[in-house]
Amino acid sequence: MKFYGVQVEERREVGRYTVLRYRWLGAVEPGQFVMARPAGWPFALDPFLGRPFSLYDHDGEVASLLFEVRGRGTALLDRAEKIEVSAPLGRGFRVDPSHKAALLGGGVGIAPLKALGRRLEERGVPHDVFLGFADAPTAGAAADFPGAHLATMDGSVGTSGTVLDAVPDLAGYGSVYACGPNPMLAAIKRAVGGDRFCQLAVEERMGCGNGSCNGCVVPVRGGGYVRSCVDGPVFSAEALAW
Amino acid sequence: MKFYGVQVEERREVGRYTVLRYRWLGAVEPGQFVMARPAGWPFALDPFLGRPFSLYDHDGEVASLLFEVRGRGTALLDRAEKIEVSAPLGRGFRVDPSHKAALLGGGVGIAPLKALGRRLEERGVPHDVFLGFADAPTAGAAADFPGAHLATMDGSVGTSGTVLDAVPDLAGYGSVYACGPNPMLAAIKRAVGGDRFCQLAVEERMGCGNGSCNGCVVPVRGGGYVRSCVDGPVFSAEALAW
Amino acid sequence: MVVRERRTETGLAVELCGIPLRTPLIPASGTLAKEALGEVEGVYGAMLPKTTTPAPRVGNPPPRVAETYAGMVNSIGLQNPGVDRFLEDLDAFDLGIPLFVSVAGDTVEEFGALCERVDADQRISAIELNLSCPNVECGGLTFCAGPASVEGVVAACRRATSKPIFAKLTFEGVVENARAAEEAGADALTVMNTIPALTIDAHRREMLVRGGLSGPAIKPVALRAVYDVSAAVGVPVIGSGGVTSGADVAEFMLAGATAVQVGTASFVRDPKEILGEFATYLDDAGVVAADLTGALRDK
Amino acid sequence: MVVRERRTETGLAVELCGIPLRTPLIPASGTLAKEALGEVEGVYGAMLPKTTTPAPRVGNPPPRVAETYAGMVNSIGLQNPGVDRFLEDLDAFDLGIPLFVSVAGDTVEEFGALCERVDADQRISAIELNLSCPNVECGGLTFCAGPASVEGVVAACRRATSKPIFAKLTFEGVVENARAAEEAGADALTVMNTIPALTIDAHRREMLVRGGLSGPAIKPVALRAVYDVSAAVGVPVIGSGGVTSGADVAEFMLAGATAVQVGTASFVRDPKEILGEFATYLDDAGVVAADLTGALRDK
Ligand SMILES: Cc1cc2nc3c(=O)[nH]c(=O)nc-3n(C[C@H](O)[C@H](O)[C@H](O)COP(=O)(O)OP(=O)(O)OC[C@H]3O[C@@H](n4cnc5c(N)ncnc54)[C@H](O)[C@@H]3O)c2cc1C
Ligand SMILES: Cc1cc2nc3c(=O)[nH]c(=O)nc-3n(C[C@H](O)[C@H](O)[C@H](O)COP(=O)(O)OP(=O)(O)OC[C@H]3O[C@@H](n4cnc5c(N)ncnc54)[C@H](O)[C@@H]3O)c2cc1C
Ligand SMILES: Cc1cc2nc3c(=O)[nH]c(=O)nc-3n(C[C@H](O)[C@H](O)[C@H](O)COP(=O)(O)O)c2cc1C
Ligand SMILES: Cc1cc2nc3c(=O)[nH]c(=O)nc-3n(C[C@H](O)[C@H](O)[C@H](O)COP(=O)(O)O)c2cc1C
Ligand code: FES
Ligand code: FES
Repeated sequence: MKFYGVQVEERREVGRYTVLRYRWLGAVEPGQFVMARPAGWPFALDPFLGRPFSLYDHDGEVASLLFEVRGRGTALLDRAEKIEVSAPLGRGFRVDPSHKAALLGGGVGIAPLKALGRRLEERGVPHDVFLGFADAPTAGAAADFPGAHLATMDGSVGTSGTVLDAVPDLAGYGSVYACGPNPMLAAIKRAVGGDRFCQLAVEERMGCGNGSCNGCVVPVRGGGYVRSCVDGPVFSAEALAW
Repeated sequence: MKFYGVQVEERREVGRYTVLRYRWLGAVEPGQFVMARPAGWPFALDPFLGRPFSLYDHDGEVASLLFEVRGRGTALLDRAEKIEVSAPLGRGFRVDPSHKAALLGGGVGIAPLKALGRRLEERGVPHDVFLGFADAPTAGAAADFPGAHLATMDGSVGTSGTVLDAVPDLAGYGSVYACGPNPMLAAIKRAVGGDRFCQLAVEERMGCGNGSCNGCVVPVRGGGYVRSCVDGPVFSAEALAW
Repeated sequence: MVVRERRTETGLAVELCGIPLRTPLIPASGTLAKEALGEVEGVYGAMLPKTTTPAPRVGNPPPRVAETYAGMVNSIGLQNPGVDRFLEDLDAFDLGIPLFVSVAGDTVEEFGALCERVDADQRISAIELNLSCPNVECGGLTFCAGPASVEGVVAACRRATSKPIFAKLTFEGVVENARAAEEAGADALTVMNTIPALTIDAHRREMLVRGGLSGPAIKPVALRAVYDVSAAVGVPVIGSGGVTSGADVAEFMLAGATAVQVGTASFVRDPKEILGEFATYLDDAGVVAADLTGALRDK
Repeated sequence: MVVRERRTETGLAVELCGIPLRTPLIPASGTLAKEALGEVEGVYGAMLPKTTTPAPRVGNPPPRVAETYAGMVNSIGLQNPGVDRFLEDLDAFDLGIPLFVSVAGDTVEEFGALCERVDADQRISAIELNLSCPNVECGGLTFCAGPASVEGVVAACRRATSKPIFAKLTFEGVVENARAAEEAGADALTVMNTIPALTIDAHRREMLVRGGLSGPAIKPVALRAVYDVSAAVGVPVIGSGGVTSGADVAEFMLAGATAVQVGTASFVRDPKEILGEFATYLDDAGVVAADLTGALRDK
């Protein structure tokens, strides 16, 4: 996997999350991700593996990542002035131009929804954004999503409960796009049912990001596993076996 | 081993070597060394082991290291803005107040001679400094040693040959202090002979720096090995078995 | 780039069991997907896809990979479509360089049958026997633990094919197993596979991945195994384990390897950089790759 | 500092073979010199100096240590003044905590004699048998390779002393050797020692150090060994191999360890930090150290 050394142009915090901006020319599809880590010399040993992050935003010149500090990898990335990123990877969201869309994000799963929202704007597809968080501090990230409807598990902000509880009338949306923890995605798939256009962005642990290690698999209907880094990370809900 | 995180106050290049300055309060003996590496979080994995470096200079508030970039450890240290250093370690030079002294340094072995020279000044001990280098570029480090006599292997600067060749009359010195590669130290020991005060600072590969690993040993007269990090790095010439 | 220079191109070439390799680098089995072939153009001297088995294998449930200090632990479970489908799709791995395949069976018979099957395929120049995958219990450590079973498998494969056979060994008892494999007719030995390992998530108090450790962390262990094995056998040794830089490639060859496999490092670096560093090393040292093999002992 | 708090002090305590330890941490044999004892005040639950042998050993010529990716390879060669002198100087290691000693012989008889010798010494609460030093060929892998020799040595030591015996095992065949040691009467098992490894200086084209790999690099391998051994035997397991952080300590205990040794990490970190991180982990998790042992499997 080829990593490109880039300078962190800007670092800001939104809610409990960090947003890093870096120069990146070239096309990016909403829902695509990059492998990222702090820069090493001439290669990085700490952390050893890149970490997958959705491309949060991209204006054709500057890309950004939004992430939560979880372990060593994100902690080091959060401190870095120079980082290494792969080119955009994976299959992003397919867009259904013909129905009103609901965008559902849980926790850091909100990341891919920003670029997707813009894409829907461009295509003139009406859509609403629903974001679920653990509590008020993390919900602060909603500041980046004006007009979004919120839910928090502790009820401190917006609807009390999961992101699904924040959606008044799910049936009113012809297409659904979601990203978040697997249990949340499974719940959304159940709620949406099999008949509607529904795209889910999964977050599996990854090794390589380019299909080589078979580490990032998700179970698919009909049995077996597929690699979420090349066949995903965005899947049609009906393709997944959960 | 306890490492202290310190900011690199100043980085400069002298000849082919790098000099890093950092705040360090507390006593330092000429010939003592520190284990150093670039800062990690919360611990460093790359490089994993600290690297031993003589304390080049110390004014009671700011200490400095002079080093040559050899491999990964020094390459990373050379790039670092924040480094981790141990407290000063090992036994430094014992000073012979009663004889005129010759200070001999080879390559990065010049490092401990600066603090030693100052110490001799303070004690009013007359001394001359002789420095040996591979070639003119490395010999540029002599700029930090005004009045020093030089030798280069390629003859491009000063006397042609080893540092010993730069000493017109070794017999004229009642005490000799030297630091450099083992072969150079062995040659100096032979040249000085057994009858005079002669202190040699050795540079063995180290693991821990505090006596725990038994990795840094030098052979001693009477057989066996001693640890250069706690019983050295400065030894009386006659104590060494080479 | 350095590797483009004519002189270096030549300097990089080695020969393995009579097969000329443009460079001594080979992708370690299971670490290079066809989707990633575009990234490795010009890097490898031979191609080696993931191990195939008689029947399709869905592999182990996730999580399958976890990072460790300077390495990773994987438990893929030999996910593969089975040998029939594998051979149908094999053309995707045709980069105009020698093509090796890796096979694994659960029994001596299966190994033999796989080799017979592959023997008929003209596209394939050599067969690597995966005797050591630590996360397939049957085909792994238990089944292929000792010299006896290694000898049994290799002998059966020897009877089944005239193509060169590489026996890929695990670290435990590697020297004894190497001698047994040579005895039984292996043409080369791949040393070594991952080391059995385990990762735990302390905060969730749950096991993450029980599988094999790979990456820079295991390099010194693999280097020792290559050195000891190449001192004990006459057949060529293919080094594998933690190769991450051009200097690492040189170290494995100095230790006795004729060719070197790059696995985990290709997940975190552009393999072109590794070849570039190795080519620069050769230029600086003024030697050609073929001269390095075992040069440590000759010193 | 956290470890000073009364609650945590209590929470850190464990019991090993009836010996109460203030903390589950023990210095790994050969990694803590008396000169460095000042740095570790309050960290360890027991003291464990470097292995001693019947006669003095000068050890191997330098270079003896080399850094590797996230680890190091050492070939010290059991340098020590011999058991007589060792016992004379032992008071230097009296920190008012239980004192363990590590012994190694080249033969079964030597091991037995060493234990008999140590048995008489009231200062010593337990004996660790170094069955696995990979760089003393005779006392190392070759001699102590299989279950038979492990059983022989442990049985002889069992006859020679009534003090608790810890059999320190190497990674190869660790489960079989663990069962053999338990059979022969070992009171606990230390899992594991360094892994045989080699380092080479590619630029000088020379071998640097042929010895044992230690440090974070080997942690997942040691964790696997501790997990498998503690599942196979009834006696307590002492974890050793790459413990570098408080989370690492927790992982080893979750995997089944009753106590955990810190070796190489103490060269590159202040061990107080490791204990502090572990104490914080316990506070956050709301558990005491003793509850962690094997808690992974109980889940
Ligand atoms: C396609 C994809 C896109 C992603 N996009 C984002 C994003 O935009 N922003 C963001 O903050 N995170 C995102 N993630 C998750 C992110 O990769 C993990 O949070 C990160 O790898 C954690 O690294 P770490 O070293 O800090 O944590 P580790 O030390 O590796 O683990 C710490 C904790 O994080 C959990 N974790 C580790 N890896 C993952 C993972 N892949 N998915 C979920 N949990 C994990 C572990 O279970 C553990 O509990 C994405 C993951 C994938 C696969
Ligand atoms: C007490 C002591 C004081 C020292 N003072 C200084 C100093 O003031 N300035 C300075 O530049 N260097 C000094 N050294 C040497 C310095 O420690 C090494 O150059 C450094 O460790 C190399 O680290 P590296 O990772 O860059 O090289 P590595 O990748 O570790 O090795 C690269 C090359 O450096 C050589 N090397 C590695 N370690 C040593 C060593 N300990 N001694 C000699 N050669 C070595 C290796 O043989 C190899 O060829 C001192 C060493 C000791 C023991
Ligand atoms: C994700 C992954 C999958 C692997 N799959 C296989 C395989 O299918 N067959 C095989 O023989 N070895 C397999 N290996 C082992 C590698 O081929 C290689 O021998 C090992 O990883 C050590 O080399 P490395 O440190 O360069 O990765 C796999 C390794 C990894 C990391
Ligand atoms: C420099 C060094 C010296 C060692 N000496 C001994 C020894 O004398 N006896 C012994 O049983 N183990 C010895 N070991 C092994 C350690 O006790 C420990 O089991 C091993 O290093 C793995 O743990 P670690 O990764 O925490 O270091 C030594 C290890 C190192 C690094
Ligand atoms: S992360 Fe390696 S295959 Fe997807
Ligand atoms: S460096 Fe460890 S004993 Fe000297």
